[in-house]
Amino acid sequence: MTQIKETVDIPSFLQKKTGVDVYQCYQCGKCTAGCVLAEDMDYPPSYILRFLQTGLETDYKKVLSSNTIWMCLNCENCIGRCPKEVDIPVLMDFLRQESREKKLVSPKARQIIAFHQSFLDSVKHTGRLYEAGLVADYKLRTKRHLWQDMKLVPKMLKRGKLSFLPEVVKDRKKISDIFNHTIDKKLK
Amino acid sequence: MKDMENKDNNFEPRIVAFVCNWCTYAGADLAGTSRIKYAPNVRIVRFPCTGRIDFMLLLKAFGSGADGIIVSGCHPNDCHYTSGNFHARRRWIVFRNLLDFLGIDVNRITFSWVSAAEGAKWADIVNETVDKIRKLGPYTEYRRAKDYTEEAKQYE
Amino acid sequence: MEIGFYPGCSLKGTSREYNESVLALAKAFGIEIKEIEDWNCCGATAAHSMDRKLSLALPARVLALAEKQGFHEIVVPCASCYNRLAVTQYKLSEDAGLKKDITDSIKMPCSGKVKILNVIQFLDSYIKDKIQKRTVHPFKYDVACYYGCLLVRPHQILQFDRTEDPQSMDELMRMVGANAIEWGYKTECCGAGLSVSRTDLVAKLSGNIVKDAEDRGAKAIIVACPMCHSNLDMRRPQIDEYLREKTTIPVLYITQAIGLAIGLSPEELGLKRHFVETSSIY
Amino acid sequence: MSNLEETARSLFKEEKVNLIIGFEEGSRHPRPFFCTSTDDIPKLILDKRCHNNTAVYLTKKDLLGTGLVGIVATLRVLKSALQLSLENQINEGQFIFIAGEDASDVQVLKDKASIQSYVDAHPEIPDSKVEERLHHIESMSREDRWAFWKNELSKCIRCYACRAACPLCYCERCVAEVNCPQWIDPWAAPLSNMEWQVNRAMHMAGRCTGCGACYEACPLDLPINLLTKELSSEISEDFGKGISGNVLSSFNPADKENFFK
Amino acid sequence: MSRIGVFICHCGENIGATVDCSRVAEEARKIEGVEFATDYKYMCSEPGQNLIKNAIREHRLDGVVVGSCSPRMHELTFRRACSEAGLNPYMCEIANLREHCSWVHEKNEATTRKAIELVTGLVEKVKRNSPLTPIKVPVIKKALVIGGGIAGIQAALDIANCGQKVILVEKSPSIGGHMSQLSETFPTLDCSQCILTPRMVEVAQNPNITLYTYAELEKLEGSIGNFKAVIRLKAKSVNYDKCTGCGLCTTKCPSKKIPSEFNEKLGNRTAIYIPFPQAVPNKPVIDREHCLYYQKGVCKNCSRVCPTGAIEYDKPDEFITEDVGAIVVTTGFDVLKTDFFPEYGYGKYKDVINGLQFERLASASGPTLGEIRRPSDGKVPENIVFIACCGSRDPAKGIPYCSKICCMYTAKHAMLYKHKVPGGTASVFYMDIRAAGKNYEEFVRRAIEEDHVNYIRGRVARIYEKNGKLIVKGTDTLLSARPVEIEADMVVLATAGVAGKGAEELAQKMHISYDPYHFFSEAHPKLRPVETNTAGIFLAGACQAPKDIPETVATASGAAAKVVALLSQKELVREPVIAVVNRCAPPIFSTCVGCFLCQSACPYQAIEKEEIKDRRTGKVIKTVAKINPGLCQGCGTCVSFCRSKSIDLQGYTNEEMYSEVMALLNH
Repeated sequence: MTQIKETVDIPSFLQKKTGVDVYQCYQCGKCTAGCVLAEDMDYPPSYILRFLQTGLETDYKKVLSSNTIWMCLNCENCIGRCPKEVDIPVLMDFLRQESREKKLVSPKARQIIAFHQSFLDSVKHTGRLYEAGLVADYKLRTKRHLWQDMKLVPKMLKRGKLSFLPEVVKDRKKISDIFNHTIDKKLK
Repeated sequence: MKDMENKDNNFEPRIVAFVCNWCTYAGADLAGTSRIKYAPNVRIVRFPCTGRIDFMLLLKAFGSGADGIIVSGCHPNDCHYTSGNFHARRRWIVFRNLLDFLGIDVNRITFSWVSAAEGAKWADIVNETVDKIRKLGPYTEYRRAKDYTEEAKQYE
Repeated sequence: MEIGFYPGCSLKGTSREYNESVLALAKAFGIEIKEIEDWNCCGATAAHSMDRKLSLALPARVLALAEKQGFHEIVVPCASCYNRLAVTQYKLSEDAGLKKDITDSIKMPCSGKVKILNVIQFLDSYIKDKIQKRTVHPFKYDVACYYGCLLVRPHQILQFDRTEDPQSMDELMRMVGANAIEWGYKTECCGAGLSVSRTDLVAKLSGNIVKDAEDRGAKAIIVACPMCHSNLDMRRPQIDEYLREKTTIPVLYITQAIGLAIGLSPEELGLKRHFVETSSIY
Repeated sequence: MSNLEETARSLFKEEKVNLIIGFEEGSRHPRPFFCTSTDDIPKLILDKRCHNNTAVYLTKKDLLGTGLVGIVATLRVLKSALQLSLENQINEGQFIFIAGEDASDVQVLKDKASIQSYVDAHPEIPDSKVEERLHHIESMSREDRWAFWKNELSKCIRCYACRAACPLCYCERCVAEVNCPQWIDPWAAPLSNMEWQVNRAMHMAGRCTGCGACYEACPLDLPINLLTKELSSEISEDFGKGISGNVLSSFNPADKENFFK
Repeated sequence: MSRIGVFICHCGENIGATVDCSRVAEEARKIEGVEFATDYKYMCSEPGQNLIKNAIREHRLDGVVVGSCSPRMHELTFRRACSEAGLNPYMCEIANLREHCSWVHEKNEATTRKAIELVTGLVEKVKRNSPLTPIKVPVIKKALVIGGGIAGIQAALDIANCGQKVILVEKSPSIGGHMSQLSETFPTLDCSQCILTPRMVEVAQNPNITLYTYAELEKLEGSIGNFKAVIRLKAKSVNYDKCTGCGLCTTKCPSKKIPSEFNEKLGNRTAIYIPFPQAVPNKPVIDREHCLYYQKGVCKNCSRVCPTGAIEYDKPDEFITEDVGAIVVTTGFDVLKTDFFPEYGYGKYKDVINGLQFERLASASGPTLGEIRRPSDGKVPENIVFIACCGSRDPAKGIPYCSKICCMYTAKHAMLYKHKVPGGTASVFYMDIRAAGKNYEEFVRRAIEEDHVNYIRGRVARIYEKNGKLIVKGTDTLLSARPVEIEADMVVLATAGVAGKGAEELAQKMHISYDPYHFFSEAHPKLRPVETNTAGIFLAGACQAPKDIPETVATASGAAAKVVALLSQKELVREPVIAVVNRCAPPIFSTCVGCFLCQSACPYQAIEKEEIKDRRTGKVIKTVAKINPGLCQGCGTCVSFCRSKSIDLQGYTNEEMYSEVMALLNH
């Protein structure tokens, strides 16, 4: 049973933060219809929009703790076709941050985040992505089907697709500065 | 009504209302037929449309003893002449800027949209305006500027 | 005049062949392209999934470098990098406050004047007009041109081709003698960034793409994005597992296809590096 | 690119103009000069000091005679001319404009389009002094503003020099002369003076080109140009930049205001 | 020195109980120029009116102020009384002492003072009022109807049947419009042509109607009662007086592969053609773009076979001028073509068609003789999908408004399909079902309940073709937005209804206003739905906004009634409350300086230019504004805009209003 609106006006909060007006959505479902991962999401995109429209804290929590926001590939199919031009990808980006800051990340999404973190760490330290390192690092973070991708490694090496040594940016200080200035600032 | 000018203690504001025939005048009629009581300080002047209201009439009214003015017509898009009130709105936006820049007290002019169905709103508009003007007092400041002798008076 | 070159991380690693084929083509057509010095990763999906500012700062640095090194134009073969760079440039031009914020964090000015070319735009503006003359081994196959998401969307920012049923790749492929087929998955996502973390989903999404192409008798899938490539090529075992059938259709970068057509060798185009056997088309 | 003198000559010769309105040296400043024959051409000058808005003569039919007329046109003259043609007061083919800011470099403009593009190509530098005064007055309290203007305008002697100097005050019967009803008391008094200025400003709303001729003409140096200037800036603020010409006789359903109840 | 009479009405207790009426009269008597003042219980009663009349005669009053109820109540009554007593009615003003005074204030001094002031104000106004005579405009007893669809047909017939002459102009070779293309009509499913064609024939036979097909409005001048319309008669290349409509020419025309407009390009026609069998007039025209003779100078088959020698190859367009008193615009609407929709294949899939095309497929007179066969291979679709809101309610790519008729015709289409292909399955993707209308909801329910049409709530993301099937990717938002994929044989898009081509241009020709989507705007959305802002020009049908047939016919009859009312008068009598531009002695002639900025201030395009010429030489002295009394509605916006105060509004002149205000305050 939904209770009356809480004081926090979630729609206007979102509009302020992202410039996206969720009230624009009239629930035609076109985004969902075109979303390649709709079936695999906890809630398909149009559903997420509805949750956000109710303005209820409880629904907002549902959204932030759903795997949807992490599944979203930002393939932009939805916004490309939305008759009301509701920018779901931008919304998703913001919801992901919210979900991490509010510590509501869906357990189902842990591996995805783990991957993103491994990725960014690699970039943070070398300025570029060191794929071999990335995969290894990620596997260790998640301890999941270690072997699935490990099987790839030799093949990749054989085809010269993996280098043993990471490519490195000269001005590494600059890169870590950028991180401190942005993502790490928040997390500290 | 002239006598009220100076003894501000029981000051009765003099309000002139410039209204359009189709919405606000009819709205005021409705206030009447529904017997909604409001302050008797207002005198309604009937125009075909807010588009017809000359800005000079407002200045002249102030100059000749009005302490407050109401300008009211059809809501946007409801104009009997489709766009008279849009033209009026523009005119008032510009005019109000000018008056304010000159230091003429724009708070003494109430602009409003009152439809033929808004008898109650009309009564409120009048009452609010009367109260507001009662607080502001008579607009002698403006009338004193009428001629130099009046000018001199304030220094006596 | 020299064109700046931003390979991006994948072209240095998993999709080396893309790098090779781009450079090979440039060489063959005598176009000078020079790698942007000390470039960094654009942050890809990871960055903007995790932090908006970071996702703008990283590409911003690349753009700033390009400017500093005096490039007016840069070619960005990786669709993902291209998308990130273009979007960043747009966002900064839209919002002065944001621009200041970002340039502060990278400690470099970034006027946003550099022209960013994706591989198709690069081919269109430097090679297209010569292509037919140079074609020696017409690429006489039915091909399915796969654009993916990042090349054409978001349209209001990239302003490249049309979002639904794009044509630019098809057109190029026709010029080298191929028959670009009508098919259903031109712009459906392959799973992109979830390649490692949710291989199961990638198998499914890429699976549908591979299947549709094969069902329609395409002899090759033509791509312009390393992520699409690695998902359609490297992930083929998982794909076959998902489809419960053995698919054999090779996945070529458009640069490789054109390369073959103008007579470059499979080796210099890195065709040997693929996981799915490519010999069927040369 | 050519100089004033030879342009003037060719106008007399090629174009058969029988009058060129320009400037000549005056006792203190350059002053308007009606050049009617080639012999007078040497008297013609043009430089930064020529700031009378001679567009005011464009609507004075009795001065112009019937034939083709040339006019040495500074930016302000051209702007006024554009507004005048918008208001059907002058027509193409009636005047030839010798546009420029200095005698050494002038160009001939004949049609509205070329004048427009010339004006667009020469954006005006906002007069910082005027801006300052505006902000100063805006920052005053309402009462102080009233006191300020009442004091300023109480000096007005109603000579109507402001009206005479303004190219856009071309009415054959000015509202100030209308006597039934007597909108504006004809005698000079703070209030009637103010009423006159209010009318002037309102009538200029959206039309004023900001040349400041009214101010320059005022024998008492009353800052009446600020009134029109203020309105112009408010107008572009409220109704969007670029909007001009007939602001008060047009509208936009989306016009924004915050004071209607 | 004026002689005003003041009459204060008690209105029984209504005014009398609150306002001291006798004192008001008494005070009024003191006002300079007031000759006579009195109060009375009921002024509007017979004796009350007589009191006024007698006073006017006895005291030779030249102005009257009645203090009574609102002028909106009895102004007319009292003004009539005055004129009966020989006083110009516009010399009578009403002070509103009831609605604006006694009913809204308490009984006290202030209230009575207010009453006195209101009266004083109007006394001063009346002193300055001038006698006005109603404006008379002669009316030409003939109407012009533009557009020969069902709206135009209905309007023309209604007007003609009231005995008025009508000119009906249609741009295509036959009247009938979109309705003639329809198969069956909702919600009754009766055959469209069966109900329409008799009307078309009626038009052809009605002696009061002159029909111009293949013709367009070229130019329009004048104003209400006196329009001058120039009409372009496009060259038909066939002499209709000689032509018998035998149709032999059409059978012999070699260019047979021209996509037929009538069949929405699903069928072909010849270059010389009659658009459809029941066409009115049932005679051919030559489409010069496709005729071999005009393109290559060869052939001439038609003239060779024509038994009456009716073919006229080198006849140019003709122009005729018609004087009319009123105009009805019924130019209808268009629908978006399928190539408007990117995600649905940019129109490249033959079997994705729009609603109007489906009508042709379902129509017994259509290219498939009423069998539902898909365009690509003529196969009967077993699985058909209908998509509502294609372009409608789509601000991003289409238009934001609702096209209103799609919900109903989609239900109809699905139903027709199920009736014609009993085994087949029909699905409808929709967002909302808008079935407000007599028997509409029932109709839609029937489609669902009896014909088992599968309604799915959700928009379709995209359509692509795979081995001969159209894959439709949609979603079911009612099942937690579950994705739905349908392999369809044919897809019908309910494409948006938009304004007809050239609507904007036509509106500008006629000076009528139109909305951002180029639909024509009515004078008042609620109270004047079939009138435009330009007096004498009326609207009907889908040129205002998408409309269904019942609504279209209703507006058409409405417009016709308005026209007949107008034409039934010998001359138009209009309130003299209109603006006038002053005229004065030479050399000024008028204080108007002709800046014409007022033109844009006028909502009715009533301000024209007038050249004042020298009597002898005839050369123009000056050009000044002139207000067309036929068009001016008396809002007075131009008056308060005019800088030189050269325009004034009769009945509300500057002087009158000024004096009223001054009097109110200085009393």
